[in-house]
Amino acid sequence: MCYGRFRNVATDGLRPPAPPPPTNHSILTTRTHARILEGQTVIVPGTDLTGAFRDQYTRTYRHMLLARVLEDRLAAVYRAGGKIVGGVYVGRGQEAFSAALGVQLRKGHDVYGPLIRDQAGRIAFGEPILDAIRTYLGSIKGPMRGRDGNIHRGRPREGMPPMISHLGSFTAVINGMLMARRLQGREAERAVGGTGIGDGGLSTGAFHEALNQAAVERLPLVVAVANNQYAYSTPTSRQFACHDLIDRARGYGVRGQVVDGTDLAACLKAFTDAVQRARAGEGPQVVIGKLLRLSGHGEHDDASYVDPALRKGQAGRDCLEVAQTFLLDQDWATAAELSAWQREAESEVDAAFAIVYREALPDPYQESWQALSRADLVEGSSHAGPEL
Amino acid sequence: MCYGRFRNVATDGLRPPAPPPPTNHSILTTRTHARILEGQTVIVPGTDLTGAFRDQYTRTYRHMLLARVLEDRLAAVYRAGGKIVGGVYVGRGQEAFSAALGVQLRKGHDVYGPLIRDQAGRIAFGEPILDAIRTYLGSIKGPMRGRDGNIHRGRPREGMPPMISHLGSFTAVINGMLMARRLQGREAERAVGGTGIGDGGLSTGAFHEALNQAAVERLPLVVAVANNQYAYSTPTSRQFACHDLIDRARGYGVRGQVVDGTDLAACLKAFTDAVQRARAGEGPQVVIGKLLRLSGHGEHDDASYVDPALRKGQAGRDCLEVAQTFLLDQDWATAAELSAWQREAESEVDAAFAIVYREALPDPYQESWQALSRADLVEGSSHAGPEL
Amino acid sequence: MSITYLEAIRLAQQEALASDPRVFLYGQDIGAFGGAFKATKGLHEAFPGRVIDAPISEDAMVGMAIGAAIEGMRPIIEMQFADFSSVGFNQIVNNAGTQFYRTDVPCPITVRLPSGGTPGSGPFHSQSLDSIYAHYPGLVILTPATVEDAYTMLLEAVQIDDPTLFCEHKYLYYHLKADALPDEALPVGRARIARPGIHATVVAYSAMVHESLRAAEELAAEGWQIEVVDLRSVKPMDTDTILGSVARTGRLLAVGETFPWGGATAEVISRVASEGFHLLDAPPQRLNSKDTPIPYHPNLWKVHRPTAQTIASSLRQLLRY
Amino acid sequence: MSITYLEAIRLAQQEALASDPRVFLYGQDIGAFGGAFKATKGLHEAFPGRVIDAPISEDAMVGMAIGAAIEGMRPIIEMQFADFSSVGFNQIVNNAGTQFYRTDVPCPITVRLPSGGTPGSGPFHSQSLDSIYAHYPGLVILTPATVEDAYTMLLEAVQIDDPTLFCEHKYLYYHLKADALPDEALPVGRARIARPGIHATVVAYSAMVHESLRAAEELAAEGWQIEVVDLRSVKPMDTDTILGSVARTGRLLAVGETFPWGGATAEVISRVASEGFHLLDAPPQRLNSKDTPIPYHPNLWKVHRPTAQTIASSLRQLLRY
Ligand SMILES: Cc1ncc(C[n+]2csc(CCOP(=O)(O)OP(=O)(O)O)c2C)c(N)n1
Ligand SMILES: Cc1ncc(C[n+]2csc(CCOP(=O)(O)OP(=O)(O)O)c2C)c(N)n1
Ligand SMILES: [Mg+2]
Ligand SMILES: [Mg+2]
Repeated sequence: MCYGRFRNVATDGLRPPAPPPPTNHSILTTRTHARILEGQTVIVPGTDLTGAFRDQYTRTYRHMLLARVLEDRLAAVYRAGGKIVGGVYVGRGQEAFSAALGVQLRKGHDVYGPLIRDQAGRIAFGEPILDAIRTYLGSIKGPMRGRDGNIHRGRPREGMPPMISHLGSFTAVINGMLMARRLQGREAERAVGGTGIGDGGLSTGAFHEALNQAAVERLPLVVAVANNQYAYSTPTSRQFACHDLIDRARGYGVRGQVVDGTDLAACLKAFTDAVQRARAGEGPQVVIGKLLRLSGHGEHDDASYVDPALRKGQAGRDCLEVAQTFLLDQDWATAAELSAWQREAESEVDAAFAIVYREALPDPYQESWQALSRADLVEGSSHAGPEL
Repeated sequence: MCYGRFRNVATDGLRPPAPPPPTNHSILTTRTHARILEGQTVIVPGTDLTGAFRDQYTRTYRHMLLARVLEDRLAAVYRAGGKIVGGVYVGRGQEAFSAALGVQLRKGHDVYGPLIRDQAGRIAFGEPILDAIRTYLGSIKGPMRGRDGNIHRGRPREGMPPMISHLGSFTAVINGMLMARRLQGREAERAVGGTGIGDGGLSTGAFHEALNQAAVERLPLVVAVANNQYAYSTPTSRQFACHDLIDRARGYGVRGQVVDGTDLAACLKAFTDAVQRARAGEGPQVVIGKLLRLSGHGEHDDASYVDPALRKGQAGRDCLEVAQTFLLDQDWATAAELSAWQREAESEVDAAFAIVYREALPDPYQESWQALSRADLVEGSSHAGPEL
Repeated sequence: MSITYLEAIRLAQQEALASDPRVFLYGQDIGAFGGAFKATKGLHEAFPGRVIDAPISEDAMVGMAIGAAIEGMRPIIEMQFADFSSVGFNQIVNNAGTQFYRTDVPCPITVRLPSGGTPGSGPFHSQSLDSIYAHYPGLVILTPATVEDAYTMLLEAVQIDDPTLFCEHKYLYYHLKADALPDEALPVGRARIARPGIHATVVAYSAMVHESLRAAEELAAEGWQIEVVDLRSVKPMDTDTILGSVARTGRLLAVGETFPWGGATAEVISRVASEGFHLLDAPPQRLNSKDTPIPYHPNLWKVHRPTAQTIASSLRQLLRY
Repeated sequence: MSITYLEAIRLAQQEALASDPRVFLYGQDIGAFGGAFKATKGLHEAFPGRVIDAPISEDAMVGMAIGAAIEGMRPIIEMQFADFSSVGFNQIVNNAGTQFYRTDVPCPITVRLPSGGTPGSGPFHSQSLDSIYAHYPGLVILTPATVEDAYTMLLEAVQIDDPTLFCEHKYLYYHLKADALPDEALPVGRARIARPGIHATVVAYSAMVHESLRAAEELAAEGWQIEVVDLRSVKPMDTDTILGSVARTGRLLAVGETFPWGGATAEVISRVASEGFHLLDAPPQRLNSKDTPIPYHPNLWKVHRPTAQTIASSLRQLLRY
């Protein structure tokens, strides 16, 4: 999203942002284990810990894991230089919150509008990781064909349009997709639209207008507000002044929940409820996740401005580690299984990169250079900039 | 504000919008009296009914009265045709709510950003009625010199900048004026900024950004939200979905109050409190007035879409009549005094019109046609449109 | 029967709603009220649920249209005044305008912009934004000057798969009348010779076509035959027709109601200077509104924009060369 | 000592803050963080309370600046990218731009717009909005092409009593260096002959000046002496210097990085065609970016905008005429 010079990662004793993972490590190192024991998953009362929930939890965990492995790799490729220009923006620390929404939505039926840090949600919704890698690397086989990059990708026809950079302006687009279904008389299908916004994006007029619009139209919109404590370098104290973001939802007449965004169980519960209510016709739902961006704003940013106390607190927990402990504690997975899943994710990412590395990059001489679908309305080449 | 063809006022049995007042009538006709008796002023507990309050109430009433007389005249001139083009936008029914804020602010010290229906607030703040008449008629002696019209007027150097039409975009300007004083080290002066917004304007992204900005900066801003039930023809049900607008304020971390906007005593109390708190450094304050626009959107509009039930309810009371009853009931004024004040207001308006009618209208050959203050940066005339 | 420009717009929307289930209307006060100008009068009742009142949220209005278009709808957005589209500007140029290029999925939205000056409307209810939007890739900008074009081009706008800005001129709403609506029309992208001539070409669009025609009339009395080209759409701009006309007359005046820096008239002059230089017998000239906000008072307003009188005097100078 | 274009911008802001108590800075992440590009690095500490982090609210950022300017301050607003000013567009063109004309009270705000393309930045972090803002009355549009101009023009911007858009080019941030900062400069509104020549004139601004200079260099090897005019500000535009140059060379190519329809190059061509027609020995030509969103991948990006290579080939065609 943001342009910046490449910088070395600060190694200042705090956890450095997104270090490239050693290729063959076990995910449960001693240090990791210690951290997990410090911060336990709070099991939300009433959570069904059997059957369907176990299945959903485990599936979602694996989406999170794949997102983490993929983004670590993208960051490493970015740092190595040459292949990825522009920037890499990861969702480290936000995978549970992101995937917990994505996994509730059915591709081909629901609508999903992922934002900057929603790699995990995208995977959970069903975006192939090839789309991500192709877009970052600019492959002409990717959905954006080198025309747009990194997180600015999507497939509108498959219910997942691409965001534009201007924060807040995406939400109304999701509203429109839901409105279309209503106008087409398809409300009985009970499709839902999920999307995200950050603590910073909340300040945009565009988001205000869109959430209000959804409330007035009582659209089945679910908004995941990822309060990761910072908008780039700006702390929430410079972004809003309300006591609790839940009050924002109330101001629109919209139902809100607050969850610990580092706890997958809590996130799944909240989004299951929100999506169910939206499907049932109860109108827009807001879920606010308390968490911390465990990376720089982009990989060019060392995030040295982040308050160390936040890193050490509940919001600073790594949701992936929290989920691992939970899986082990519940006996839903053994350490060996976790390692196997990790290796599977790595192989999947390896394989996808191997494919994309062989693909062609865009060729300006093959490019249509047409911004309109109606070719007969495109201005003659003499008015359309330099010829090749 | 809005362009429209001249239309005859519907005489459909409902109160027609803003009928031109008979010149020599007594304000307390039998019919008027009857209405007043139906809806009593609710005296807010703790209201000081003596001395200063009586004085303030009476003064504010006279501002309201002058605004009503002035706007009725402007509407009549508009209907007669020829002198006023474009439109006339009145604050009929909103005078108490508007003036109650304006009267709290000290010209030359505080900042005031009046909106469409704030003629009464303008008078209360100290804008001479000549400014209004000159702007409507386009006199070159007016503050806008024919360059802008009707309610788009102000004197930025005197703490009262003019709004632009784009709703919501004015609030941040008031923030900036307050911010300037802070940066100039003048916070000890405890100047306050008052401004307004309608139930429709609340939907704009611009207003959201600005109120949030004021909250983050803890600026001494007082926002009068005139919920007059309609934005042009659009009822509030198509504008927002929250249970109570007070929730909006909370969503910004801003203190809010709701008042009966037809009751001058309640309005004065609310704004006295809000302005005091803002002066004391408690940050932005929102006061929501429940009332009804007792006119068309502009004088071209017969407002036939207004729900008759609203006209008959509490919000449909005429704040001027309510105040008259209150003055009589409290023995703060006699019927004869009320009539005398009315005549004074009429004379004042007569006299002002007489002055303005003799003033020159803008002459395109005298006009500077320069949009920049730095004359040396103005483009040569050959690039600046048709020569005269 | 006599149909105004405004009524043609209303009828086109009625026709679009009646013939295409994908069409819906969204805008402030366009429902039961029928719109600030009554361009949607009666449509709310005739097409239940498809003519929808919007909150005062231009950004979200356009955003909603984009989403609906992606899902196969054909939204028509009414801005209450073109001037207020400045608040939906980002969605129009950055979201709608880039959609097809980025995703290969078209974005068929129509945004109606009640445009242009009328006496007493002032700086914020008078603007023409055609040239602002035409600057951006991915948008089609229609600027109808006649009742017939208002009707057929709005119908065509709805059928165009790309985001289309329909710049309808408020001054023409009531001033322009036609006896009947046409069955056929020039396609979008083709200019029209509004009046043939041999001594000079005036290229204009929207309300300025009529000022130019009046100027041509005035000059006819002086023996000059002025050709008036009505662009119909400023993007795409029909360079061939412009060049064809200049080939006949050798003289060019471009007239527009937008502000003078850049914009449609600069685009016309540049194309002719670059591609038809040898056709020109005199320096090409242009006439726009003045480089100030649009003034409120009619005394000022009527000299702020080009008029038949200033067009005629520019033409006299051009012919003297 | 070697000073980059970016450092010049930082130093100008430091100088403005130090010398004028009315100056303050407002923008996203510009405080302790020093800005997305580090253009305000260290200023938050050096000038406590005067370098203020804004929420992600471009509309309110500009609105706030207008109010502060009315009260006698000299705000500098940093947009994180020029592209995001589209969300503050209404405040810039309709509120700041009309303030003086409507009220006679000037509105001295400076809005810094990190502009222009860089590889990999894509459609929403690469735009140049100079031509959009120049279209509106009441605004001054600066487009510095050199380290020296970046410094002196930003200082001058703060002193100008009118709303000034400072279009700084991101590609030049690190690519351009100077040995020292100047003590004097041409006034705003005056163009500069960046390279003298006799065979053709290239009029350019911002990053395109450097592409043009490289093209001129290339053609020098072929025996052509190309004059390069650096506009420095696109509004006001220094028509006299342009005409003077065309009078010497008889040939004109206008080069800009904005989209092709309308904009600065059309304005240049139109002025010369209207006022300097007889000076031209060949049809004036222009070169802009292509009429699509700005593509992300460097392979596409580098042919989307004009480059030394395409400028040189346009010049060869122009000289062949
Ligand atoms: C309207 C707008 N202004 C500025 C930016 C530049 N920008 C990109 S991301 C970002 C911070 C976003 O913070 P937040 O919404 O909290 O999301 P996070 O990065 O924390 O996930 C900013 C300022 C933008 N994208 N859009
Ligand atoms: C951004 C914007 N969109 C549209 C308009 C046109 N408009 C002028 S007044 C109005 C209704 C305002 O309603 P409200 O805010 O409730 O104020 P009221 O007229 O009721 O006092 C509208 C839609 C505008 N001025 N600004
Ligand atoms: Mg954040
Ligand atoms: Mg209202």
